Amino acid sequence: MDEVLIGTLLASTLRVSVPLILCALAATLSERAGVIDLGLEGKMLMAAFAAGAAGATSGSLMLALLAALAVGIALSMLHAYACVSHTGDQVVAGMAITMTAAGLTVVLGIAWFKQGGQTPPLADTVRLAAWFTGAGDALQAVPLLGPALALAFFGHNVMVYLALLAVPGVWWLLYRTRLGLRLRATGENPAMVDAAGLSVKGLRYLALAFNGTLCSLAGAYLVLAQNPSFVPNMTAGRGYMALAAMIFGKWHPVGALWACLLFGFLDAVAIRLQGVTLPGVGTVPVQAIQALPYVLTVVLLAGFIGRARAPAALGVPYVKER
Amino acid sequence: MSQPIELPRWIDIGVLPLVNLGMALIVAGIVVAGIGLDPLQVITLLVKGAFGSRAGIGYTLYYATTFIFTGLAVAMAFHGGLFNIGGEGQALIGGLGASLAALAFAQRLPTALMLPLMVLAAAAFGAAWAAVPAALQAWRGSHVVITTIMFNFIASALLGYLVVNVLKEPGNMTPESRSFEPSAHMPGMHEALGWLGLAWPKTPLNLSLLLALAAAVGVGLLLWKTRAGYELRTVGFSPDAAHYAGVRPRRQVMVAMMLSGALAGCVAINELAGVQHRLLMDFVAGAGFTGIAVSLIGRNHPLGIVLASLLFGALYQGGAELAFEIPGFSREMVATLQGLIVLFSGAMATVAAPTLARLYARARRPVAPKPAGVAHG
Amino acid sequence: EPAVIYDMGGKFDKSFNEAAYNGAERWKKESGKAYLDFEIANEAQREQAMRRMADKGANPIIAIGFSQGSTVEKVSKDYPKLSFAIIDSVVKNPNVESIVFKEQEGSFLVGMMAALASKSGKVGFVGGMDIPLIRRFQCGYEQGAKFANPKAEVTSNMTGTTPAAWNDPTRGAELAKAQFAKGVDVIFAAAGGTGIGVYQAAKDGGKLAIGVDSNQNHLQPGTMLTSMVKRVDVAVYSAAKKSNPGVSVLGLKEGGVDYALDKHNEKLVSADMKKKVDAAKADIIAGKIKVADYMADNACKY
Amino acid sequence: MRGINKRFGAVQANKEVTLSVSSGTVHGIVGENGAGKSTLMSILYGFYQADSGSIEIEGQPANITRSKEAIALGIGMVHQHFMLVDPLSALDNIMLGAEPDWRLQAARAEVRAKLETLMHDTGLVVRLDTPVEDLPVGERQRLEILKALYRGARILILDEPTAVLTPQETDQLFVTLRKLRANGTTILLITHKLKEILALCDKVTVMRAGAVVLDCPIAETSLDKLAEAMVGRRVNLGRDGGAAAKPGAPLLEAKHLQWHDALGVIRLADVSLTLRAGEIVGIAGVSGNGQSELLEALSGMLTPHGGELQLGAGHFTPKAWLDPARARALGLAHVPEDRHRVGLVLPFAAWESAILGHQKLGRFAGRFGWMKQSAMQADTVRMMESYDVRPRNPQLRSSKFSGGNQQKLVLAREAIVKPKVLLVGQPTRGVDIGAIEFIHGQLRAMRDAGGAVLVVSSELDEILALSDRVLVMDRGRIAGELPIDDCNEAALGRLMCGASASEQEQ
Ligand SMILES: Nc1ncnc2c1ncn2[C@@H]1O[C@H](COP(=O)(O)OP(=O)(O)OP(=O)(O)O)[C@@H](O)[C@H]1O
Ligand SMILES: Nc1ncnc2c1ncn2[C@@H]1O[C@H](COP(=O)(O)OP(=O)(O)OP(=O)(O)O)[C@@H](O)[C@H]1O
Ligand SMILES: [Mg+2]
Ligand SMILES: [Mg+2]
Repeated sequence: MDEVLIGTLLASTLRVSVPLILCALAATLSERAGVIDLGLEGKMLMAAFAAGAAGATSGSLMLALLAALAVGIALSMLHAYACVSHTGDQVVAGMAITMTAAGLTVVLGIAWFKQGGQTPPLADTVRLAAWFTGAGDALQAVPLLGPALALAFFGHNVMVYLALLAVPGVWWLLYRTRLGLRLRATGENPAMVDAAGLSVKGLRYLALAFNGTLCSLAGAYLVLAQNPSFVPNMTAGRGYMALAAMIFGKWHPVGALWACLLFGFLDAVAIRLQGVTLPGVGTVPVQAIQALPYVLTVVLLAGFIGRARAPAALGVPYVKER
Repeated sequence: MSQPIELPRWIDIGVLPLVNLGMALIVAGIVVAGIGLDPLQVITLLVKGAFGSRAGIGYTLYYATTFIFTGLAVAMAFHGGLFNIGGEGQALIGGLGASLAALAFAQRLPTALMLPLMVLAAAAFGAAWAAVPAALQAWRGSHVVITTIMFNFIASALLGYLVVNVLKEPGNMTPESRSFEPSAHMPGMHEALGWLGLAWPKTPLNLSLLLALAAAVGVGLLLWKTRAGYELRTVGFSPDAAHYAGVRPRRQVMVAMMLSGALAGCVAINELAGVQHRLLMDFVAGAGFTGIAVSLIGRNHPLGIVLASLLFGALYQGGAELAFEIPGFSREMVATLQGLIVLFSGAMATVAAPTLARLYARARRPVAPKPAGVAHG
Repeated sequence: EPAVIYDMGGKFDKSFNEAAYNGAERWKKESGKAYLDFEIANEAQREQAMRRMADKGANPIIAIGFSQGSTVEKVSKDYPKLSFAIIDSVVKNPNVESIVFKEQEGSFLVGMMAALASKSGKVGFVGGMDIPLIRRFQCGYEQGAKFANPKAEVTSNMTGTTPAAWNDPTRGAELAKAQFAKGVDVIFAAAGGTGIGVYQAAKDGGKLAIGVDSNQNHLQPGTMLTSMVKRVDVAVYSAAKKSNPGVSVLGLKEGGVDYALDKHNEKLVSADMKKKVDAAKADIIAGKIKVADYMADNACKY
Repeated sequence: MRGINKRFGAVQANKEVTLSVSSGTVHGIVGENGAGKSTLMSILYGFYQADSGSIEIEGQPANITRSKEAIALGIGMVHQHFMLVDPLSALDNIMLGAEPDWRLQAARAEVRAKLETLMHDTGLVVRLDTPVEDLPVGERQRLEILKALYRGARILILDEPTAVLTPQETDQLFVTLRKLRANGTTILLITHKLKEILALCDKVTVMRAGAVVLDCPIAETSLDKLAEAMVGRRVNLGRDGGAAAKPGAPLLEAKHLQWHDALGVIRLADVSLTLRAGEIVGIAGVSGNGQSELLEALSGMLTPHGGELQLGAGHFTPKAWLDPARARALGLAHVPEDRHRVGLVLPFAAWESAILGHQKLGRFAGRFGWMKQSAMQADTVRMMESYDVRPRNPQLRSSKFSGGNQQKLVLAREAIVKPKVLLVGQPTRGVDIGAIEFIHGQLRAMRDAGGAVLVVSSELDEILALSDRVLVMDRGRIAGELPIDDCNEAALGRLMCGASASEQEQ
């Protein structure tokens, strides 16, 4: 019984963490290149809507994914156009994207599907299927840890594994490739990157393109895997939580992963503790658990639990001539 | 190329914002047309809904009241060189303060004492909620943009907990506090005008509007007529010059953010004391974010903010009216427009500047065929 | 013309509000007249929306959901000439018709069906917002399950404590998955839009789910055991047709609640099951079975 | 480089500059701050674009629009402000933008091998795996040179490489540079230290206000000649022969001030000085030798790491240092060097800038924190009248005044309170000749009224014209003190350029 509990809790943690992980990685990439991203929430929401709308109308998983990607990347390019090309305020641009997305998805949803902003439920063919169920069943038979491990790690959909793979992927990109070196340098000292004969603009655009891709995947996951359809404002603050996780992970993909898993775990626990009376504790205030990620991030930012160092040029538009 | 473009002042503060607003409206119009509605009809109905009747005006002004508070809050912090995204949370906690005051004292105190007490409580709670990110920025260097966002979520969780577990009436299933006693009700405008013998339809518009206008005047006076405001603006424009002038930047960060939080907290007076008469969980409903747009359009000036609030109030009221009138039109259209305005007036505010500069230069050239036409274009 | 004000979740929640919507649409079709409607997007809008309807001269004004209770109470006083109706809450003003349901009775029946269909003897309940109304569903469901199978184990979860709990399919799915992992194989979701996630999880996991309020059997044919229908549609329809102030309580007897049987679930409901449930239904109507009402004494005593 | 012009907004940074450098030589470029040296070199390196003019490299016309193209032409530049990414390792910094392989590990191995030989050949030793933020300045400097050489630079631009180096490090650098020259590398060296030019260069170009004023082989020049060319036109502003100073009681005494910046570079090594009533003390020195920091420390804008200060009745140690508000209360006024960033708030109306620092004065304070704006504006008008600030409009934005008028406004503001001690940084930088005369007259009047005036200026003429006593600063120390009667440009120049003083010290 206990291993089942642990197994489902871990499984739930993973499932809940996936959009956080993808978005936190997206934020890591853009912020490492010096662009603050408060638009995660909006990009994810628009991508989710695109996936839901395309999936519902076309009945094709491929088209749903492509639509999400196109929309997410387009928003990131808008972000880049405003902040990189026109040195607009990055924070304001991100806010604008998020605000617009919150409204536009509902407006379009109502206009197209006439269901109060929801998209119709997606057919099973459009949804992401579970993977490794066979391996999971086999593992169930193993005594002791078998059932817990099987429940925790097998039978998820492809996006869960993709998100977990994306972490080493982004790490590898940032720390093992030439492009990564250049991106990191852009976030720290764009003048140097410029002096080294590289294009700061180009690198920031590229970082935002990656960023849009990952946000799109997160949005697509919400619709194609976690829920059966798009629901207005279904991101429900996950973009901000991912940003918090990225800061909590100190702008490092692996750190961000752990932070996302921690936040996901808290969420999974909060879901299960709703209204539950624990012996000795009484009813657990679920709100306290929900607020914990944000409190932790503030505490970290205040330098009380180790110092997080933001990229030096974060949020500063690069202009050569003063 | 990336050199700052010098535009005449009247273009810079008059024409450019209008051009930006126009671009946002055009994009919104395209969206409206895209969902199969007639933008012209929408605009007409919107204006009619917002200003076409006294009731409509009442609603418009009621919405505007809230936006004046949040817009002023954003502007106040901005003049101190800070970007306060935490208006939402500060307003929520301000609501908590006002409600606690009302629930605790309204039975005993008369309106004349109760309302000032609620204003004080709302402002104090809002200020306190802003003080934490402010102190963290001033002494620990944690960026106020990020911490205020976090504090929005924390505020909403805190309020959720308190309303559900502490403030909710036992019999009530809705997460809301019990109703305030009448002494904690801000008189409605129809009542107030009724005392003066004027007839006015019953709308949510209440005397908080006067408080908001007073706050706008107060902010203007504070910023431009008092020493405190002078020091605050000095820090906002140039921390180095402020240091030179013997102003302590940390103190100013606290002052700017706490005043900002206090203003945001006053949203509760309009919404709770004025209309709902009880504490709800979601009474701010995004007004804190709207404040950013209001402040951007209003160029961070109280007068501009009042005008921009009127604009947004009209959009909200007109939008709500449209949602009644036209099937398929939802209030989210207004939210969309709001986002577009922040995009065009905030993040891309200078995109149009080079074009304007070119047009202006062409218009000024004596040989230009029709100079006046271009200048006004 | 009548006006309908939906609660959070919106008229297309496939559940509670949608039932109201269907009732209104039926009225529209039969009477050939139009009606006004509005969907609440946040708490602060309720009063404005209702006053706006009243100012437009809508009559009657039908408010869907208990959360509108205090608003109806306030606004109906200001418009004594108009009539109001409120679903799921009691407002004692002379111009208000209050319609409440005996959800426990319908829940009892689907509880029985759950226990009868369950292979593991473990059945689950996912509630929306943790309020006495939903506890009433839960209590009736439990009692019914134990009635059909005294050894049945009932696992219950609530989604949250705020109105957001009505529209959080993600959480619904997570709760369902957690219950499935514990061996539960039938789940009754009384959680508005959150239920969509529960039904999807049941479908994905090859388990059974029970819908609520509307007949939701068509949502996931093959894994929807049944739905506890609450005839909000009928209530709205008759309120729109003619308002009769006072309190009406609709139970099994009045046809206000029931379980749903249609082409989507006929394969899942065996003849034996149907026989037992129908017998219990008759007994409840006859008063032979007393179904506990949580809201009577804020406790589940049966 | 021919006929190079470059303008930044209102500033003409380069005016018709023509420069020719023969290959395999070390070519020195000297000039005051803001003379346009860095801009010129950045144009050569493709970091900035010239507004007009042309460039030829090894006889071929070169159209350099980006740093990438300059690098391809074999040009390398070590910027005045290091262009390094602090958290990255030295190795990563070197190869950034010139990675031989897209896989970082492979690239690192390859670059490391090349660098080992390069380091061996040039003597530029750097710990390759240490993050730059942990490297001392000298090592960062070597890293910058190594970076340029690694990219195959045949023309190496060094912008003030020695500004941050210790004498030993400088010597070491020069050994390296000579070695590089011997290997055929062409070196362009910008420096403020004339002695270095004489020691190392084959040819020298002197720039002033964006233009070339002298261009000659090193053999044909001398320290004195260079100093004169660099200091520039001789303004006809002699001393007002008359009244000699009658120094009175000490009003400000600073002892052993020490301060180092975030990089650990010592900016104030050990400075002691005394200001007496009724005297003007001039601080001469090539800029960047601690004058700015000295002014900031004395005015309370910066807290030194060591030393003490007696200002009127107040005694201060680093633990409880003077702050700007307290300084004003004690009768100290300060005209900051940077009027745009510190002395004024550019978006403010003139009258708002004209009360900066005085906002708390009793006569401006109304009740409840109200400002008496009419009093403020009246004061501003008075300042504008007595200092002839034009246009005489207190409502005009501060940014709309020309530099000279801005400076007069700042000076008027600081003088109007009749301070006991006045600290002035670069009183006439960018100010026209009439205004200079006027400002000098005001400073003298203040001395004659019994005030103590400290003037920091990079204009030797100004120092000579104003001061009763001259202190010369060099590398964070007072390199020497001369009474005005013993002063001449040559003597000061030698002290300034670290000639005698540093020789004596070592
Ligand atoms: N990026 C820029 N934007 C605007 N103005 C600039 C910029 N860079 C330099 N300037 C201005 O151009 C002029 C020349 O500056 P430059 O840096 O070339 O001088 P310099 O001779 O190198 O001085 P220093 O000895 O202080 O290094 C100065 O007035 C400076 O303020
Ligand atoms: N941006 C501006 N807008 C309007 N008037 C200006 C502006 N800049 C300068 N002026 C006015 O133009 C005149 C000349 O300005 P300019 O800056 O060329 O003077 P300057 O004496 O050369 O100053 P500096 O010594 O600082 O270069 C001044 O009277 C000033 O008031
Ligand atoms: Mg000039
Ligand atoms: Mg330079």
